[in-house]
Amino acid sequence: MPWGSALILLAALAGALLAPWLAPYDPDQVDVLHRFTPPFWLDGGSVEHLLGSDDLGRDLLSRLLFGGRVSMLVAVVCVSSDAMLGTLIGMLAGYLGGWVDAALMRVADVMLALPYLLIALVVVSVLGASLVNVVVIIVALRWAGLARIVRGETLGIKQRDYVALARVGGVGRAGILLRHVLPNVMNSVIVVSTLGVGTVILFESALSFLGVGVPPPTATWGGMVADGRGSIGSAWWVSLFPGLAITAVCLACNLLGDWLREVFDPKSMRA
Amino acid sequence: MARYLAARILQGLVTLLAVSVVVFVLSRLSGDPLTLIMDPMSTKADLARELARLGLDRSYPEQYAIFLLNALHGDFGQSIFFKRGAFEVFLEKLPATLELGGTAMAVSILIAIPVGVLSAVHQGGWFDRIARLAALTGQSAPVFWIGLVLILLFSVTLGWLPTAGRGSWRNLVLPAITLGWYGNAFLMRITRSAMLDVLDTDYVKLARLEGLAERRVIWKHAFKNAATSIVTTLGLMSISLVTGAVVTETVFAWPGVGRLTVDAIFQRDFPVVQAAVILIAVMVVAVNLAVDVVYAWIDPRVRFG
Amino acid sequence: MAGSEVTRPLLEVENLRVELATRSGLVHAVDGVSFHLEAGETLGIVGESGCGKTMTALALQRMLPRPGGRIAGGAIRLGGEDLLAKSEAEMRDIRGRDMAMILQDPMSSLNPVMSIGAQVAEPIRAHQRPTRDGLHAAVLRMLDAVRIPSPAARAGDYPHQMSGGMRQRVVGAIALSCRPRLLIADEPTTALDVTIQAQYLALLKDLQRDTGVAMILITHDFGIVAKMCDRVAVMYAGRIVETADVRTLFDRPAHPYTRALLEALPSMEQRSARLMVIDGQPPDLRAPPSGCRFAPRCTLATTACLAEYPAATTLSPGHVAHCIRAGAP
Amino acid sequence: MRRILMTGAALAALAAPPAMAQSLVFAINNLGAETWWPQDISQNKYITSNLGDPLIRLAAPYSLEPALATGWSMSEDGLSYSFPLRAGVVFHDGSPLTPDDVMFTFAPANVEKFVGFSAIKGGNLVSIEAQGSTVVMHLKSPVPALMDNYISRASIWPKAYVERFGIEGFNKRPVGAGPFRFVEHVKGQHVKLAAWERYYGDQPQVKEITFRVIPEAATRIAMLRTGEADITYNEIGATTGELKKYAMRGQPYGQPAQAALIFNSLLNPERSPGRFDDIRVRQALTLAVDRKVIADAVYFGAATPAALPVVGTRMPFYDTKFAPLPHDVARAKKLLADAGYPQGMQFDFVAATTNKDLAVLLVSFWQRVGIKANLNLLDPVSLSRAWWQRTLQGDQVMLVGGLANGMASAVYINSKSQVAMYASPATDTLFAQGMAIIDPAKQITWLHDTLLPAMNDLYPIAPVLEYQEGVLGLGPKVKSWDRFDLHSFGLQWLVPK
Amino acid sequence: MSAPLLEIDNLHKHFPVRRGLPLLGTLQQVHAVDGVTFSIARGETFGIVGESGCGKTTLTRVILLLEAATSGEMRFDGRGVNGIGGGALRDYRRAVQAVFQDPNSALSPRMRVGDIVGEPMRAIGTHSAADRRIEVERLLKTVGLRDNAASAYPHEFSGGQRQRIAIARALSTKPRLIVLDEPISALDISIRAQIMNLLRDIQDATGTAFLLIAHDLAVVKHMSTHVGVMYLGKLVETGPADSLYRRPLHPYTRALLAAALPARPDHEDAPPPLAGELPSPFAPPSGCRFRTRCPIAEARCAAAEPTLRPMGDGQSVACHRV
Repeated sequence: MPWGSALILLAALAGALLAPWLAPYDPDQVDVLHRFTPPFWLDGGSVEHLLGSDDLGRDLLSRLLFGGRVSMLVAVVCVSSDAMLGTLIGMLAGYLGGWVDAALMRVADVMLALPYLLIALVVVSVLGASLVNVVVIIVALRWAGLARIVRGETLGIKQRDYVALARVGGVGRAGILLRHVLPNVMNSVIVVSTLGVGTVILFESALSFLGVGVPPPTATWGGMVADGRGSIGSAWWVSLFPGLAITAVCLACNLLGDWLREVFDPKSMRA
Repeated sequence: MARYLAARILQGLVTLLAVSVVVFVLSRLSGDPLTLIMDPMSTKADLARELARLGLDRSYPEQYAIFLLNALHGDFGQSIFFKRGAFEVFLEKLPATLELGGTAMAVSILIAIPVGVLSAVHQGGWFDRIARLAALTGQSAPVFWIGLVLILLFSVTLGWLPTAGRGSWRNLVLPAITLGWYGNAFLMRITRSAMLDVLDTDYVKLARLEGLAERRVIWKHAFKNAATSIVTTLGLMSISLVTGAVVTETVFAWPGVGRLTVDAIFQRDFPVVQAAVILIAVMVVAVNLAVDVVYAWIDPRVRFG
Repeated sequence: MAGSEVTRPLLEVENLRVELATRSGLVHAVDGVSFHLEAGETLGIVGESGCGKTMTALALQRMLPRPGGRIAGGAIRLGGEDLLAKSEAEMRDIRGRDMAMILQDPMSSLNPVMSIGAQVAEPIRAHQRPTRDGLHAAVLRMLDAVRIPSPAARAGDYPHQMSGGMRQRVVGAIALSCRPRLLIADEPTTALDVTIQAQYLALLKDLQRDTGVAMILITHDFGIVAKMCDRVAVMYAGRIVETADVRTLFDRPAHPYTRALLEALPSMEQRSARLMVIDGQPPDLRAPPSGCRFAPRCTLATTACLAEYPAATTLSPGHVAHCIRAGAP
Repeated sequence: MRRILMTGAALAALAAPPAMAQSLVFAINNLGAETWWPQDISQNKYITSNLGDPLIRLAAPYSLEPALATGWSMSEDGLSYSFPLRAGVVFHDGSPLTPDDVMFTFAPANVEKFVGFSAIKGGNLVSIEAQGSTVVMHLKSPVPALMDNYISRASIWPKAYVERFGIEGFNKRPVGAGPFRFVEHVKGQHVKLAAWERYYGDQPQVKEITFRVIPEAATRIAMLRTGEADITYNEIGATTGELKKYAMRGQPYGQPAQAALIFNSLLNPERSPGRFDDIRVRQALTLAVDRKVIADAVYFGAATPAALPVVGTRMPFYDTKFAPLPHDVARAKKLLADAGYPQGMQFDFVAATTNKDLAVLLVSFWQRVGIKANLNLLDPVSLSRAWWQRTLQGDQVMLVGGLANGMASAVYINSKSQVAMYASPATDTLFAQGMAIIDPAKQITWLHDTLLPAMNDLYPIAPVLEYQEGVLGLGPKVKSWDRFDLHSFGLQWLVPK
Repeated sequence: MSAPLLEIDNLHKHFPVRRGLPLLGTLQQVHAVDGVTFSIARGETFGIVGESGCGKTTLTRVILLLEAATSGEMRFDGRGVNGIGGGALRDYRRAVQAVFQDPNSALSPRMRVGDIVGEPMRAIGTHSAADRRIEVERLLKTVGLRDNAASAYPHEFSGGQRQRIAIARALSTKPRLIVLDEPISALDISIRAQIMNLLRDIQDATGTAFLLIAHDLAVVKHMSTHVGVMYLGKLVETGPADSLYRRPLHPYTRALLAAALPARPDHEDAPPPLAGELPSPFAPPSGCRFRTRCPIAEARCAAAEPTLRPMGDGQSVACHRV
């Protein structure tokens, strides 16, 4: 299971990193005379556009490679920022307890009660759609879930003897959080984050669908699926290939996350 | 129990208050809607007059205080676009969303929970493998894409079901599947892992050692314990259902609050945006409260704790 | 028919072998264990963690952990019937009705979301098809039998509302509710406090006297063995190294492992400067040594001990030890 | 061009061919505010314009034709207009059209409540009175293009009905004198209209029209394929390919409009000269783009390259000497170099999300002449806000859909208006001069001789395309749509198969 | 006898618990430790026995300054300990270490053994990094672990070995008192003896005092010089181990000893020495807390609370009937 997933992710990552060298065309270069070229194996297709072209005649393969770059960059940046923010807040709330905990968790409650797609729309309409804004919004709306999980784990870890013993050994708060709590919540953080990669890519595609995703001409997989939906009946390849890319990467991340969950599960660690 | 519920209600109210501040601030930041309403040939004086009429010339704290006081009476102001009460506008669209969301949720519950349970019971078997893969795939494709593919397949190609709109149960099938898709996958996975945890406990082992029928062990002993996490998940699902509904309602032209709110956002109709987001938050908080109640009902440790 | 039942023990276990498939390899958790148990008798199985005593108990019920656990060989006969030949449905009938089990931790043995009355009722409902009133009466009778004060009032209580001692009594009530012939108690008092443990052991004894149930008591504590058992089997690394009646075992332990264990116990009588210790660790059951499994830690071991597993030496009727030096002075 | 007008009764007897049985479904993107009250800006014109008729309607771009009035006349000073009402017009509730209804619709107090209509608001419409079957309107100061901008936009509504049922009652069951009558409205889902049997004009050829709200374009196309819809709204961009593939047609409709580039740095009258002041730069931006190809790609062939800012090529005062600039990369590069940008240039490019495809294509063409435009998409409201309220800083270039409609084009140089695009003392003078001309014929001359030559200076913008407001997708059941109205939706000219 | 190392004087630890509605409910106090007085001499082992819920773990947490005492005095080496900070706290941390019951929970699973053992030295700053490594090696050797143990993770070791790691860590600051909270009860029999021997060897070699908490009477007897018996937050009897075991005075001590399992088979069915269970700590009985289960309780036991009285042989007992 993990090898297949790792292979998919590696391929996607390699495609993203090497896009400038692999892509046959500039991904943003339009060629209005060759719109909706089918993939090469279909009638009317040609090897010039291996996967065909989209509604503005842009090469789909090139866009797929470059789009993966942005999609995965967005996903990785969002997920790692969420991981940092959520972990920090969760650990502080769980370890410090008291009013700090109450305050942080109420804030988390608010984030969790907000219909996040709608809030993202409102925010984008205020700040304008841009790559940075989309990332900021996703991060701002997503940290709370992880913070709750980390807080719960921190509460458990706080009860462990090694934390008491660290205090007996003279270790300060920061030391305990950094060296005892953090390494032990990392499992959940990694697992949740792996699963988050797919969620972020899908969320970005929903924003694109509503017209406020990462703005064009920058290609993202989600944006490509959203743009291609208008011709889904006649030029299915325009939305199918980025859709498959999303599905493959999400699936790989989910499988990997599941696998990590099992590997990190204390029960299986014992065996 | 009373203490537990009182604490939850209190937390919920604090949450809602904070939501109202967030929404208010965001809606004011998004700018006034007058540019849409005003005639291109109107003058700056027209604009000022219109601002005053809508109460948008007051200070923000003042506007918020008025807004909050009115909201407590169920008055979210006049929709700038619809020229009617924003609350009324929201309520009109609510039944459609509840119908769709409720169906999607019910479908999820009816499919995901049994599949999750069976998957856990047959951990590692072929059923488990297929179910997990299906669930993972369901969580890996954009909702709108699934919706459009379903339309192409079942409406355009096969002609079995209508494409869009609300009407008979046949109209409900595709949107409910589309909306339920993600939650279904999520719920199935949670059910499976919760069941796996419970199946591993001493009391389930003991129940089997008592010679109970397997079905009774699974549903009476194991499932009821796993139900606590499943119910919590249902609470979490309610908010992602709103998000899914925004997209699904758009694809299937389902006249619900999701689409209403999206339109209102783009029209800067912030009385409606405020009403919608706050009322959605109210529903989410209420669902979570209901989850807490069900939780207490299932788990005596909470009930008597 | 009647004649054969007199001579036949209640439970016969012959050369039982249990294998566990784990991530890190196949564990030979139980590797050729044989013992028997008469009706009404109490057999103690003593050993340290990982010696296979719990796996033996689960194998008797054919309830090895899944996936991975399986009975690799041997025979188990309860009242003369071969349990390994039974179908799963037949086994289900036997479990709870003919034999029952008490697990170590009273805190996790009870279903947190069912009232204790309902849990006591479960095996009765499963095996006896009682009427509603009959079931209720039976539940109260069982709760009363395990000395739960005012059972009618407490039957509706949930496990978390009870102390550990009370919960373990409820577990006992569940186990005995269908009047089984065999009760397997796996470390039933480890989680209990000293005074509560004393209460619980006394209760078990009373119940055994009242019902005549035979008992397998799995424990690591020689104190419990001394208090409760008629006969003892000492297990080490998946095998029984010594079997004897309880007085013989304490007075004349024949296997060096048994002896070492008894001497490693601190005593309340005198404060000795040092305790006898057994150096080293038990062997890895993924690849158990071919000879005596205790030999690597045994102070008396010779090269002969490493060659092959020692055969049973019968020292006196019912006293058997697997040591080449057993019986030697 | 003018039709021979017959009385409603006579027409009703003549019409009603077998095709009357036809009923069509029209999938539109939204129903607006779901209100049919004419004073609301958010009323849905597809529906309201078919329910009610104005006194005078815009028949084709820049040409008027009588509707509920048989014509109009204006006083010398341009302060009084009289409209003789058509006889025998019947509202959908059976009541006849009377001057009272017109006076009610245009009562000064009522006009104040119209959104927009600024030129006849604020006391400028002094009074309206009946003289027999003729209605006379008195203004304080003249309003050029009164017919185009105001009269043709206001349907006449039955006074008695409105007074009896109120606005709410009216919204539940709107009544007018238009070609279609209201049948039913299911909120958020559909509105059904039926041909009005006693319509005074040509009897509609479609018996029943259902408007269904389908926000998603891909879904609308799917419905066109399944036959659940016969006409779909605004299928431009990617979905045009879909229409072609399934042998369905596109039909342009709506008002003429222009996609134009607006230079933010030029909007402020107190600006210091910037690079876009140079007409060579603006022309280079136009020359670099192959607008014919774009028109085909994005607008289904229903657009043409624009020649002049604001003024469309079909306007009556248009002068053919202003031909659209061709696609000429070499010249574009040369102009840029001449203007001092031999290495090309870079700017921020702001466009509405609705113009996404067009903007992307422009960016791509510019790239080939060394212009790097950083595209920033805003939702339409944000963009118009940014434009109207001058919230953008620096020298961004905006892509907006500019309106070009006769006299109205002069409004864009009025420094007092909200949307003043470009104003200076010189333009203020010109604006005052133009507004003083009331006679339509003199207006045309003035526009042609005075305004047109100054266009590129008055409007320092770069026009891109001329197009109709949108393109409709037509399914197999639709034969043709022989003409469109500008402010109304002209369903009565829809011809089913 | 020299001055005591640790003196505990009338120590109380109460936990507030809110019952009823949030913000409105009543605040109740759980008296987990309720007036405990004893002292530990240098180099000796003071054992505390008691059943779960008697407050012995809370007591250790207060002594380890993991919880603040509600009232009462603690003196270490003659100096007050309550509310200290800064250098004094660091000194106390260095002087007082602990070993807990569960070696799985006591060792951070994501740290290497060397880091675990060296952590107190690093935190208190007694050694340089290089010295620390050498010292860690020495400590691991002292507790009998293999040479390369420092670079391994805790899960690579058996329960007994993990407890050795925990002991090595506790020794790293050269403490003068080690709090041992059930140090062997999670271990197998054969390992228990190893650890008990190790602890006694350490005490012989370093003169470190132990505060030993255990429920196993034989273990306490084996390890301790002095013993205290706790019941529901109070010490009911203290004294030298030998005399206390030989001549238990408090009825609870007697019951505990009677409840202990026999070392040899005896099949006399003596009734269990104590009936009933521990009363709720929210509402402890008036007067003597043991009276509800006491076989010899009488009226005055409910009225007045007995205090610890010296009874000769160094034994003290809190009982009206002795």
